[in-house]
Amino acid sequence: MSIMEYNGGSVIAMVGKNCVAIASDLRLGVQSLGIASNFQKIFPVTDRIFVGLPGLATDVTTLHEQFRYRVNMYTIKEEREIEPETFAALVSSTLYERRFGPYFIEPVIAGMQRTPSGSYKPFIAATDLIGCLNFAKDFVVAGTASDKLFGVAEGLWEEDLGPEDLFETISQTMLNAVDRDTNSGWGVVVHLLTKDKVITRTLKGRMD
Amino acid sequence: MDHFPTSWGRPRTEAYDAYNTFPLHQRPNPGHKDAFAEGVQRTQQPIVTGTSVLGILYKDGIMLVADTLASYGSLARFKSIQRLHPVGSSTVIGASGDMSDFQYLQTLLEELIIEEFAEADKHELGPAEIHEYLSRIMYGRRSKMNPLWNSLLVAGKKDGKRFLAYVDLLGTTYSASTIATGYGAYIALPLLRTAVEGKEDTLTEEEARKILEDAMRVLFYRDARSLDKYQIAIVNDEGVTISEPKKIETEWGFAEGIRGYGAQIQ
Amino acid sequence: MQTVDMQQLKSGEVNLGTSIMAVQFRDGVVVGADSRTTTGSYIANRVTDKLTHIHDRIYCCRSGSAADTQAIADIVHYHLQMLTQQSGERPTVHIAGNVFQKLCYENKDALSAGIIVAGWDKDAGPSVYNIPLGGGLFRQPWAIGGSGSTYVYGYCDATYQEGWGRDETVNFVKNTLSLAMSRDGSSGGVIRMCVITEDKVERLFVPGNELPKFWEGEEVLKLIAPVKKRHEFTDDMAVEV
Amino acid sequence: MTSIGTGYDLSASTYSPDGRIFQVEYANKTVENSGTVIGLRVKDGIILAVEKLVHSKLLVPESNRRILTVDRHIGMATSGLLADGRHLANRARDEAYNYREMYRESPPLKEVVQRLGLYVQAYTLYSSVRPFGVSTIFGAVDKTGPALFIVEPSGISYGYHGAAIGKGRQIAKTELEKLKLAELSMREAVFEAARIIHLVHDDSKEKEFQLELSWIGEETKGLHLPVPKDLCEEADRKAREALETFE
Amino acid sequence: MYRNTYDSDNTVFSPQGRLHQVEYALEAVKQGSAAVGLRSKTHAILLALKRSTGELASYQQKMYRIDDHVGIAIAGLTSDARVLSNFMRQQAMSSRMVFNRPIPVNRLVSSIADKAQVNTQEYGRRPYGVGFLVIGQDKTGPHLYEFAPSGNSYEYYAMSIGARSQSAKTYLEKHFESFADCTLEDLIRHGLHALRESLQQDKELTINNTSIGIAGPASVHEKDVPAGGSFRILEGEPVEVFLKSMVPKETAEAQAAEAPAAEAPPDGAAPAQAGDQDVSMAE
Amino acid sequence: MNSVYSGPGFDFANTARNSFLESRGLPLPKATSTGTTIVGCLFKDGIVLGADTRATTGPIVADKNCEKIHFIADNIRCCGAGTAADTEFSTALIASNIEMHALSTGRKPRVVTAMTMLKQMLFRYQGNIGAALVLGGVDADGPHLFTIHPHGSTDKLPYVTMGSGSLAAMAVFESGWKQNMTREEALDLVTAAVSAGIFNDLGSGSNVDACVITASHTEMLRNFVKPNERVQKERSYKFARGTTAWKKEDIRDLIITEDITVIREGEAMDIS
Repeated sequence: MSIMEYNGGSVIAMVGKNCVAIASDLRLGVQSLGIASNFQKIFPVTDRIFVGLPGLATDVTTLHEQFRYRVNMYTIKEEREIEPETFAALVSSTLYERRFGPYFIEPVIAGMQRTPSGSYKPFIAATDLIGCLNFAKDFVVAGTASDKLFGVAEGLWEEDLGPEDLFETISQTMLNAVDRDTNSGWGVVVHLLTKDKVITRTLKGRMD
Repeated sequence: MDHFPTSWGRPRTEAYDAYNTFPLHQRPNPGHKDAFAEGVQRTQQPIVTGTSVLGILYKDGIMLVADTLASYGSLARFKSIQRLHPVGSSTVIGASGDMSDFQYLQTLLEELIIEEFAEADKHELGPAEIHEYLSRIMYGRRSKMNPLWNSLLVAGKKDGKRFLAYVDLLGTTYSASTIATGYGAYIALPLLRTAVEGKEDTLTEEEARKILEDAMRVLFYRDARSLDKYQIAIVNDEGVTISEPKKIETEWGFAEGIRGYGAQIQ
Repeated sequence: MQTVDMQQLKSGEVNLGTSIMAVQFRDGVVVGADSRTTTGSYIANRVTDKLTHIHDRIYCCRSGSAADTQAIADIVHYHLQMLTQQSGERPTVHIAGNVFQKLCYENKDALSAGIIVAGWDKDAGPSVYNIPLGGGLFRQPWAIGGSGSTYVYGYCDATYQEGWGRDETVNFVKNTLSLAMSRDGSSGGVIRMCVITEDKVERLFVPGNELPKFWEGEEVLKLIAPVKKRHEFTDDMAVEV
Repeated sequence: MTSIGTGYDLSASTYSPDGRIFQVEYANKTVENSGTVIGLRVKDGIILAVEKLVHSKLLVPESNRRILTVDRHIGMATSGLLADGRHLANRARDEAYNYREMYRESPPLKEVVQRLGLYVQAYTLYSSVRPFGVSTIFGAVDKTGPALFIVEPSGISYGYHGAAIGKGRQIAKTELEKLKLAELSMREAVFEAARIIHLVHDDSKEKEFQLELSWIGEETKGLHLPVPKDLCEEADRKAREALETFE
Repeated sequence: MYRNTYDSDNTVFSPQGRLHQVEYALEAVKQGSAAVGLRSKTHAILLALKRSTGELASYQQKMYRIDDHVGIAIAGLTSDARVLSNFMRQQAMSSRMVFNRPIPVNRLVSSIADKAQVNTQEYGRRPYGVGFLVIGQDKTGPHLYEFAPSGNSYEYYAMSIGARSQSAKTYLEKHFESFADCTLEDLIRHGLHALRESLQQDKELTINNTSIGIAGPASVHEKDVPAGGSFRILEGEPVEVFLKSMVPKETAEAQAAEAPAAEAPPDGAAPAQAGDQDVSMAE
Repeated sequence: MNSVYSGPGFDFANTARNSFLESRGLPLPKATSTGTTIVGCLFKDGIVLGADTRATTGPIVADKNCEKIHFIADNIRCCGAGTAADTEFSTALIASNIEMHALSTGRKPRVVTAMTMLKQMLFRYQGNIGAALVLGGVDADGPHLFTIHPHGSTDKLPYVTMGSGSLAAMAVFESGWKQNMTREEALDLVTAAVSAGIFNDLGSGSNVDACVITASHTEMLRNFVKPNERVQKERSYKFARGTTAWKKEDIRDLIITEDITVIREGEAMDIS
């Protein structure tokens, strides 16, 4: 039982055709005891960027505020909204700054990256607890059910999934993975991000 | 076997009296002690050790190679030790790890071969049987928490079938067309695999010899417990032959111009 | 007396292992070293140059932790460059020795470095200083160091004589290092030497396949004769000749 | 044989009034009723030959070997109770093992024979056991060179140039004494041995016999091996011819 | 002569150097019903006459499977047979475990021979009262051995033990040269003929009192025999086809009268000719 | 909240808390490490660097196609093995310092400079920054190739390998390297070496990245060889729409659609 599993929780982000999705469970527990089934782990950063923060609950809130602060400072200095790729670097350096006393969080970033031509390209990334960035073209996972998520996602994901298909794939991945992990579950929320809409759905899953 | 008449009329059990020289009632035999009875014995640690042994299959049979060094920690202490041991006329074993345990294994195997010779019934222990026997010995000792600190390659050819297998101090056994123990598994095996896999039935003796010589040269370059003197054992239809020690030809010319570790140029 | 635990290297740290040597003779000094660095018993670099240039006529031989000795040598090199800039003349070997000692002595709990400093200067002519693990400074006519040195103390004590010329000294260094390299697993590769005299520094190189050969053990004693035919048999006594 | 039926000959631990242990003598009787075994110690090795009586033509010829191997360089052949012979062979192998286990070299024949003598003699001391009904010829080539010994049921053992036990031992002895054994080579000795076995075999008695030969020495690089089939047959044939011309 | 004083203990030699107790033990073997063994180049078989104490009783087991490649037929004290066959099974299993090798049949037989010898030499023990015919296949081909309680063991081409085994032996001695090249079916037929010789006057071989042990490739009449031809015992119904292949007794004598080598084609019920190459299937 | 301005370098604030948690029996989790096979090899007119593309968290493959050849300068690249974040950030830090150094000296950066910066930083942290690097580049005085170990020791060699697959790769180098190789020979040897790591070492896998640096230009050959392509999946596992039941849905439209209603006709805007 490592510190990362103390409170439980898992997050996954997937890329679809001109859309991204990020989903997380809603459980907050203390080792085996379940405390809350509405613990928010995915936070909007901008209209087009979401960050999932599975790991030690106290660090979830601390980091969320830290990122809000640093993104606001960025927005003020740069006079423009931060892009997903830049935000990923921000997350990474924030964590690496604590290299020898790290936050126990494995952040997952999902967003729509503006391209020079003005259109939007899906972007996902994840880092380990000390900020090692991992840009993936298919999906990234984190949290106590990461091993299971890897397995299910590797099987189910395919290229160019439309928004609604991506929603089904990410939901089934999350639901089936958390069923095999005691520390994650108690409800699932999915954020589906296309270039012009954000759909947030709370799934009906097992509550055991 | 306790034949002395003084213990006749004593108890008889199959466990320690193969010749059943005693009648039926039971009497504890003072001599025989079971290792478990003494409780857990200390596990050993290797003192005088041999480094990698490599083995490959080739067209006519199998080939093992091992250098002739027995190290004493970092001291290259004994420099002309034969780590390849013929067993009967169709098997050879190569040993790395503790050399004292290997010498013990050699006597065990010699006794086995003499017993088979004494039977004189045209049944001879081949490589597969020797490997099975060694696996039982190694697993037995490991189970008594007093392992024989070796990893062994057992190789041979019998009735036209080539055999190459591995057994170590835990009793782990494994068979393949290329095997290496110790550092050889990290450094030599990648080379052996590319050179041998898929070509086991076409490699001639010269090609096989060259492959192993290359691997031994690389091991001498990178393994700090190796020596530039090695022996090759071959088992084919004619039987077991162990070569005279051969020297490794090394190449150092490119080192001459190197200066310092960074900025230094003189 | 608590024996010095040579193996203070942290896990994964690159170990110079090493056989290094410096010998003073009439007109200068000869420094020499093997070329093997290891991590565990894997040879990370088989052609290392352990003879590190400190100044025009001062070289040092490094043994122990590669990282520590490189860092120290870099600092001393930098230090003596500054000194030369400021004093306008070449620093003496004695000064170099002391700068080395200061670093090794004051950080003895964090370092594991055995360094031999040798060179020529106009004050003392040729001189050799040995700085073992604790950071003491010892001047010697000849100095040996590194894990290989333990095997050749006897040979050196028996062979060294005063008043040697250049060639005898070079041979003495070459034979000593070759003997050490053949017996110590942490030493090997090639022999690098440097002859430092007033007017020049001459680099010498002995490739690994041309090292002086000593007793290599008889041909492998027929411990167990190869069984060629089914019935060939000889005595099997494990004797090392 | 004054003491037959007088009750003094019922156990190995009983002396007859005239100081004899009859059970040992009876054991020797068993040996005398059994097929002849001879051994020849020659220049470069030793030969063992056995007159193997064939009690049924259903027997598979090569397999029921009477000559056994004790160590790589030691052979033995017994005459008398076959099963007792095998027991002694196993014991001899254990003795050779013990020697090797302690000294890690192969045992000289004298050492094995002495140890076996002690063992056999022990079986002549107690009433709870009977003596071995076998005499055994041991042959080997060890550090001292070729060596030949006989161990009898009483446990005594002597070294020989030529040895013979079993039914035809008397005739065999006289024949062996005629030979200059020291100069014979192993091959010549094979023919001599075959001849003697054929000579001692008395055809009148209905039993048919098979000649079994083994040797140790230069020819076999010091190993105890059966004499090759062709040489065996040649020796057998030559021996038969020699007999025809002889009568 | 002098028999009675020298035949009570197994540790006593008679003046002629004989061990009467051991000889009496051999007699115990003859108390058992007959068992016959034959060997060809490809097969080794056992045939045994089973006895039953009465209509209601079952037939006594005469054959034991020792290992995939070894089987035995016993004659004599069945309890002694159990002790020795268990020891043989343990030896066979240990060879497979230690060397992963089927035990060479000769070594298995020697191991019980040595065991038996000890019982002929020590006071307070009696020799075993059972004899075995052991058949098996190993690297050197099929084998047939006889084990006697005296500690002697021999390898034969054919052999019989137990009650009235002598008459069976004479049949075997007459035909054994031809056994080597026999097919399995011919070999069994010869075996049954030999076994028949050991029958008492009014008795005959039936599927209840005859069991056949086979080591070697399957016969045409056998189904689902593993490839290697491991040892199996045929009893009851499967024996019927072989019994029918027997040549009736009278003609067998007449036949025996002719030159033993050539098998004269018998007339009468059994159409199958012995020794004929392409033997047509018996109905 | 700490002050707005936080100084450069590592922030050790959480160390006390973490050691407390660890003492409570909650061990620290593993950071992503790159088991890795990275190699470098000198040839006639430059150097070739090679690396595999697998990143692992303990036994789990975190990234199947990560980049291990990092940018230091146009003419200098650095492959990293060991703790992924450490290699990432130490090369990024030195890359930025090198750029500053190049700007202040007005010269193309030298490989030795980058090597010294890296070694001194790693030495300062006594091996706690777990970066094992292969640094290569071509500068004013020719091609240079170094290895840098986590404790700060460096080696100057014509062919080098690092990482858990370094033994397999070095075996290929030791049996195939020769002086003055051509560009093609060097590239083939590097590919063979990295492949030896990929196929024999569990910590390395997926594809071979290569990078050829010569005096004139630097060529990054991303996924130069892809020996472990995933085969096309036998079938698609797309779910039927509506498979997943959800309780709540909230849709936020990012495009604000405005319909402007003009209140007063024709009045011009007041411009001053």
